[in-house]
Amino acid sequence: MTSITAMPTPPLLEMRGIVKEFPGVRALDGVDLVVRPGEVHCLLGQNGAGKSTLIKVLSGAHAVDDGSILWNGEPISFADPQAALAAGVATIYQELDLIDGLSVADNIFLGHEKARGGITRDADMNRSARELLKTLGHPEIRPTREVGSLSSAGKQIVSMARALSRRAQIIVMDEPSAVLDPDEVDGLFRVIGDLRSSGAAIIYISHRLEEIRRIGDRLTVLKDGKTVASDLPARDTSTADLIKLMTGATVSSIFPRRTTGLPEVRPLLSVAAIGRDQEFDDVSFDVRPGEIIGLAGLVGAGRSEIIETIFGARKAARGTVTVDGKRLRNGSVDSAVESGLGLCPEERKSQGLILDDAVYRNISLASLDRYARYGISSEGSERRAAHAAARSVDVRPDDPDRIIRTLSGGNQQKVVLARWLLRSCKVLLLDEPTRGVDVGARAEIYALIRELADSGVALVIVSSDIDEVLGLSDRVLVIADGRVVHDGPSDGIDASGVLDRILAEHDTTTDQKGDAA
Amino acid sequence: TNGSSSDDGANSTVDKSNTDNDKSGDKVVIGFSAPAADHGWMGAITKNAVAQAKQYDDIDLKVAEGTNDVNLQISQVETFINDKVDAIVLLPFDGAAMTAVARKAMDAGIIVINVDREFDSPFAARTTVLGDNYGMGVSAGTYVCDKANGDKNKVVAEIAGIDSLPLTQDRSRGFKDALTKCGLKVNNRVAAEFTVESGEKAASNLLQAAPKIDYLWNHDDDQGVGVLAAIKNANRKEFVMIGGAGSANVMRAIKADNTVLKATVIYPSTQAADAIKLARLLVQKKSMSDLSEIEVPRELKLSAPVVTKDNVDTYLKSAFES
Amino acid sequence: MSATDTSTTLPSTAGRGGGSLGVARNLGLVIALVLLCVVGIITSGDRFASTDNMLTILRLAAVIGVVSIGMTFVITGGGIDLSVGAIVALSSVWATTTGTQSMADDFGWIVMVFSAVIVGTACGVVNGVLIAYGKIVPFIATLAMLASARGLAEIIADRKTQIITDQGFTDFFGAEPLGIPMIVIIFALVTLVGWFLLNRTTFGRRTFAVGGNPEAARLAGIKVQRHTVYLYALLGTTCGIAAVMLMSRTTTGSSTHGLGYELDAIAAVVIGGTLLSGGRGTVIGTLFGVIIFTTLTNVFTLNNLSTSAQAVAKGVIIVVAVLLQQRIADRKT
Amino acid sequence: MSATDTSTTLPSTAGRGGGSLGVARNLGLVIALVLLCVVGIITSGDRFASTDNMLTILRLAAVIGVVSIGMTFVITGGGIDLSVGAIVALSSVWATTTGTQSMADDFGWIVMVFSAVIVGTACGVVNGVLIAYGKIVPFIATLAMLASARGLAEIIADRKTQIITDQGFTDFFGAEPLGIPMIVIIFALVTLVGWFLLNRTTFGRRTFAVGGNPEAARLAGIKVQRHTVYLYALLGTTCGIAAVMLMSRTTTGSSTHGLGYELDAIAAVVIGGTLLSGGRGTVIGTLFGVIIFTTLTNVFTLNNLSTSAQAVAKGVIIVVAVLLQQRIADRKT
Ligand SMILES: Nc1ncnc2c1ncn2[C@@H]1O[C@H](COP(=O)(O)OP(=O)(O)OP(=O)(O)O)[C@@H](O)[C@H]1O
Ligand SMILES: Nc1ncnc2c1ncn2[C@@H]1O[C@H](COP(=O)(O)OP(=O)(O)OP(=O)(O)O)[C@@H](O)[C@H]1O
Ligand SMILES: [Mg+2]
Ligand SMILES: [Mg+2]
Repeated sequence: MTSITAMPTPPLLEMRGIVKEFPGVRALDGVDLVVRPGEVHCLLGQNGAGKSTLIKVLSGAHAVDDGSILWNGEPISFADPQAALAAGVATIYQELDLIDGLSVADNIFLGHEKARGGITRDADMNRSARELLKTLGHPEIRPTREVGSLSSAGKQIVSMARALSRRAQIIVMDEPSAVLDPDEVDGLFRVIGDLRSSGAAIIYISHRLEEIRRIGDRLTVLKDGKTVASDLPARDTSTADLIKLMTGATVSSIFPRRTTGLPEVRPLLSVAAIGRDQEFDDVSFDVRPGEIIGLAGLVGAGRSEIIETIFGARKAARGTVTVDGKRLRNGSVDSAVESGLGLCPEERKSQGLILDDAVYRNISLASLDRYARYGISSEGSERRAAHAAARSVDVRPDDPDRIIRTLSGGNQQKVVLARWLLRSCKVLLLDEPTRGVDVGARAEIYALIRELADSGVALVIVSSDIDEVLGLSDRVLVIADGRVVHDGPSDGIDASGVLDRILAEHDTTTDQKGDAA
Repeated sequence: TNGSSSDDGANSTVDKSNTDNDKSGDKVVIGFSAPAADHGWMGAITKNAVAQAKQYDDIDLKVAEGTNDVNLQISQVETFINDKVDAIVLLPFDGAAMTAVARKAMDAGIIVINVDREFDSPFAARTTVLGDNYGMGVSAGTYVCDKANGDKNKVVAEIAGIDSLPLTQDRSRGFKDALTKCGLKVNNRVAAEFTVESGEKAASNLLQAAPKIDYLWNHDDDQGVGVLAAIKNANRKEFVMIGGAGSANVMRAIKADNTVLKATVIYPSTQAADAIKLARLLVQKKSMSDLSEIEVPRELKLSAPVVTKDNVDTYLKSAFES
Repeated sequence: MSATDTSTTLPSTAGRGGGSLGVARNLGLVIALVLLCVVGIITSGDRFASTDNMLTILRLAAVIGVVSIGMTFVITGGGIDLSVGAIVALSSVWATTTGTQSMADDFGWIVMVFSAVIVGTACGVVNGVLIAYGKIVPFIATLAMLASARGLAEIIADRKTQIITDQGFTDFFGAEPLGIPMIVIIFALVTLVGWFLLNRTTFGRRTFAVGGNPEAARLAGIKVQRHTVYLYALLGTTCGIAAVMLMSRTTTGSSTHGLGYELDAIAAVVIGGTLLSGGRGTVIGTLFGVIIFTTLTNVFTLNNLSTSAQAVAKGVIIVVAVLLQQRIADRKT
Repeated sequence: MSATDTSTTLPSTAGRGGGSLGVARNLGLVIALVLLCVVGIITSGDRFASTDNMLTILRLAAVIGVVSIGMTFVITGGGIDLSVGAIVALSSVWATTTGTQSMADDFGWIVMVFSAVIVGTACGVVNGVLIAYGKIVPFIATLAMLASARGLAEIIADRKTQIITDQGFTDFFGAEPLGIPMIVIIFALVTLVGWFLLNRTTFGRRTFAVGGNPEAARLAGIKVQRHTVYLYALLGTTCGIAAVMLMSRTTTGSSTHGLGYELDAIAAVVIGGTLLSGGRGTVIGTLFGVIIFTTLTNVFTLNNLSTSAQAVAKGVIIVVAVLLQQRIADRKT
């Protein structure tokens, strides 16, 4: 594609000096953003830099405190989401804001239902929804299915279909790839390409720099609520420069390697032939102290179910889980926690956090007894310890009393991690631990995971980022359709090897089962 | 059971006696508390009491919010004690539950007049004015017995008021006892809640439960409006209905004689008004002029006469509008 | 406690239980109703199974039924309304004052119907505005309305039962076209319209959205506050209609009408399968809920059960029915 | 409707209004109470501002107050309980049957106290088990308990008011050490213990967690179901205590005790600032809520207002108070 920046296309959107304050924080402090038609404009910045806030201002979700927005050269104000949608701004929010109780099609057309005289035309909507989903490469998602029963990836696809259905001039995507696997990211990029050629502009937010290289035209970097660089070419700016711009420091060596050999001791965690009907079956593995096991696989393969079952959050239909020689009570989270297990769940908002409570109280949630005597809690020491744990994962802003809901997505993820650090458990299960976490913080989390392992913690990691799984773990299990299709040391296989094995499994099962939706 | 209603009874708001008892005397502060005025009879009780007080320029009546919460009613009496009123006229939601606080008031030198629902200690009230709930049931039952005229196969139905109240139990007991005397029994019984709507609902179901009825006693004329509506809806005419309490509506219906409603048993709604009058006399240390006894009596039990087409005119003028 | 709702097994039925006819959920209700009828027939035989008795049950269900349909919308939309009984009372009183009745003499009884419905709707709008724009939690706002509306009704009626003299009114609503009582017909119509509105219109779709995730609904461009007002206004309207039905049934307007409707209506809605936390609602379920409760009382009365025993039995039956229903729903998924 | 709660401006006060003494929120309540007192003094002067009257208000507040403290826990934990009034009735009846009273003659009146508290707690446990393990929504489970418990109370008491004959019992609870009525002292103790439990213990922390996000609490190793049972049991216990207080105040046990407590208690808790959806609760706020409602009634009574006018005024005052409170809280943040 030829360089668009060469030609002076008049900007479609100009945001100038945008200021947005929340009680106690100035989330945006004079941000500028210029977007031209037909470009993919990437927005970069650390967790809490203000990216989501900026696009919420653009989409009318937040009222702006200061600054101006020009739309096709005309000043405009997006007073509420409806105004923005009407003008032609469609948004895929970072937090999947779908209505669980409604069907896929209803969610896609929410707010602009196909209707005559207020009476919905469900058949029309289902048909259009099916087409949109097909465009996105997901014909298997039935438009009548209830959204609440979809995996997070499925929900992300629905969100995208919803944005497409608006036929907008600007489509804002706030970390759309966070929950997608490589296949689906390819599909997404194909759609973005189509949109760009049809003249629409995309604002794309992601913490994965390699994606930005593949798809972006230009980029703007935010730091602490200010624009620190704009109009940079997405393909040619070096990674080091970008990280420097975002963090103000240089970050290197993404995956810290094992420094010491694994001790030859008996396994800390033994999973023996566990299974659950219609989810997964016959999963067995051992984890020794200091070892990191990675579960690789496509979204929906059942990896979350496996580690939730190990943790006791789901009741196993078959098989046993043993920690330190002691068999865990089936389906009992508290006995798992008691025995030294910890889980960072996949959906931090619904499964991990008490959104309206303070940071430190969320962190100490699993260790309440430790900071209490005879059931009477010692607020001071608890808060101090939790604060220290928050610092060790660098939760920003550094305020233990902050309400979780007001933290940026990546920082919320760190709070869940801090919870289990504080509890200092023997076995840690991590489901998508770096989802939505920025490069800098991700390196810190990787280092932290390594440190934990080196200190003798046994870890199980699930991630849709295959490189991450391979880079971090000592041994990798590839899961497809609820079965272990490969089990071996991580340096014996690469990303394409993993995909090959999954595809091989897929081919055999689809032949047997037919439609595997 | 008829005819004992004295001049200080049902008609007292209308007639004024001509003794010097009604002459203005020392200022009398009276506290008044009654259950929530959630149905016509109870509304009339308060209204009559207030009207009675207005007739005397020496009465200062303090009316507390009607309530069905004994705890709140106790605190109302406590407030009256704090205010050092001269007398308290108390229609308790539950007589037994208000006994302790009434005694407290008596101990504080306040004259307490107990209305309608009796305390369980004689020391808790100077005088008690009672309607006769058991007698009401007896009157209704006796009327049915008279009409049945010895036929023991008659079907009798009963629509009671709020079933958890002791007064409802008393009425039902009286009704049953009177029926037993002439060999009848209550074949079907439902309970309503003293409201038009609950009467309609209870009656609708009852009429289904009993395909043929000869006599139907309904405890309360308020809910009776609903009961009549249900009877009309169900197109039932084969029985005689007897009302209770004696509202003006019902008496007019009895007079018109074009419905199944042929009689009602009066439960005077002037009890509290009488109690106000007595309280004033007691505070001003006067006696009841119509009696030869010098002191105001300890207890006054008002009778529960049956009103039919024949005597309705006598009672209509003192009946309450519901 | 919602603790147990967010367990890992998710219901497989779609949010709009009515739309997909939520077989699994309603099956439990159907079974409960059938069991109840079997008990009725065994204990009371023909007295229970007669057409007359069926019509009696429907007539009794009609008034609270109409309110419950309205309540289904408010609860599905994430709200609650404790003031329905008081609104019914106020509407009935307003529509039967001598003033209104004399206007009705001049312009026809439709005046009474209109005033009841308008008063009901107005109360609903007040509720809605307090909740949506005043940001008062629904529980408190409607509790305040409960107190005020009933107090106002008492003041207007002066605690007297107001009798309807207009023959046309009683004739019209007392009629039984094709043997079906008018108020049962009205109930059926309201149910139908309610079902259609919830499941086949954008209004219904938005109600689910507002109740399921108000913030997401707002981001999708739905005017959440305005919609909230509509929902309470709609419930107010059904309260007005219920008042008219009650007026026709009792030929009176009274400040004691509608006592205790709030809990009855909410219970019927929730037993029917609508989520108290919003986002999931079914008109058909509510219909079943209302009929089950009414049939229960009917069977009790036919069996001459004492009120206390009725209360105990009712509590136990509710628990057993809900547990049963859950078992069936679980097995189906 | 929760629509309006999740707007973009978030409250800055921490979850536990009580712990951090949530100044902003309670300030509104303090102002409301002060205004009420000013009205009381202007309209009734010394009659309002006397020690006797203050004690009358506290005595009246005590019984519903103890129930409200218990309710604060259940609501903070994400539940609701409609059966409190019925449990109070059942406990009072159970503790005053001739059987219990004759045992009390032999072993001392403490037997009556124990039976009331045990019956209350048992009812709470039943509620909790139905909700946590039976997975019945709290509204329906406790509605069933409401019907059953009151029905059972009526059957046991045979609809008679049971009079307490034990002089020791009435003497003990009727005492006024240092001029303060015993039931006011009990209320104060329950409030203190409640505050401590909610804000200074792991039990309280778990309550917030369970109410705030039960799934997250479960995955953090908290036994959510068991905790839920504890919460309802705790509320049952406070109902038992309230029953004892009511028994001492009325010297009776009766199936009509505690009528309407459910709405009164919930209203006090919510006005106090506890979130009906759980996760946020304040014992101090509840204390204010109870006192405000009681003072309101007291001022009304002193001013001789008609019941209907009172009801209207009460509704309006609730709305104004809540709006005021929000304004103040908004300004503070
Ligand atoms: N509703 C709110 N109330 C208070 N503060 C908020 C609110 N929303 C965001 N913030 C604050 O504004 C800042 C910017 O947050 P924002 O969500 O825009 O970050 P982000 O760049 O999207 O980060 P991430 O990459 O983690 O998603 C953060 O400090 C955050 O804590
Ligand atoms: N609560 C649920 N109810 C019904 N089906 C579900 C539920 N959660 C997930 N599923 C389905 O189960 C399958 C596994 O989903 P899930 O996303 O948990 O898998 P995963 O391998 O953990 O993927 P991820 O990469 O997202 O972690 C998917 O087909 C999904 O649609
Ligand atoms: Mg963000
Ligand atoms: Mg997963």
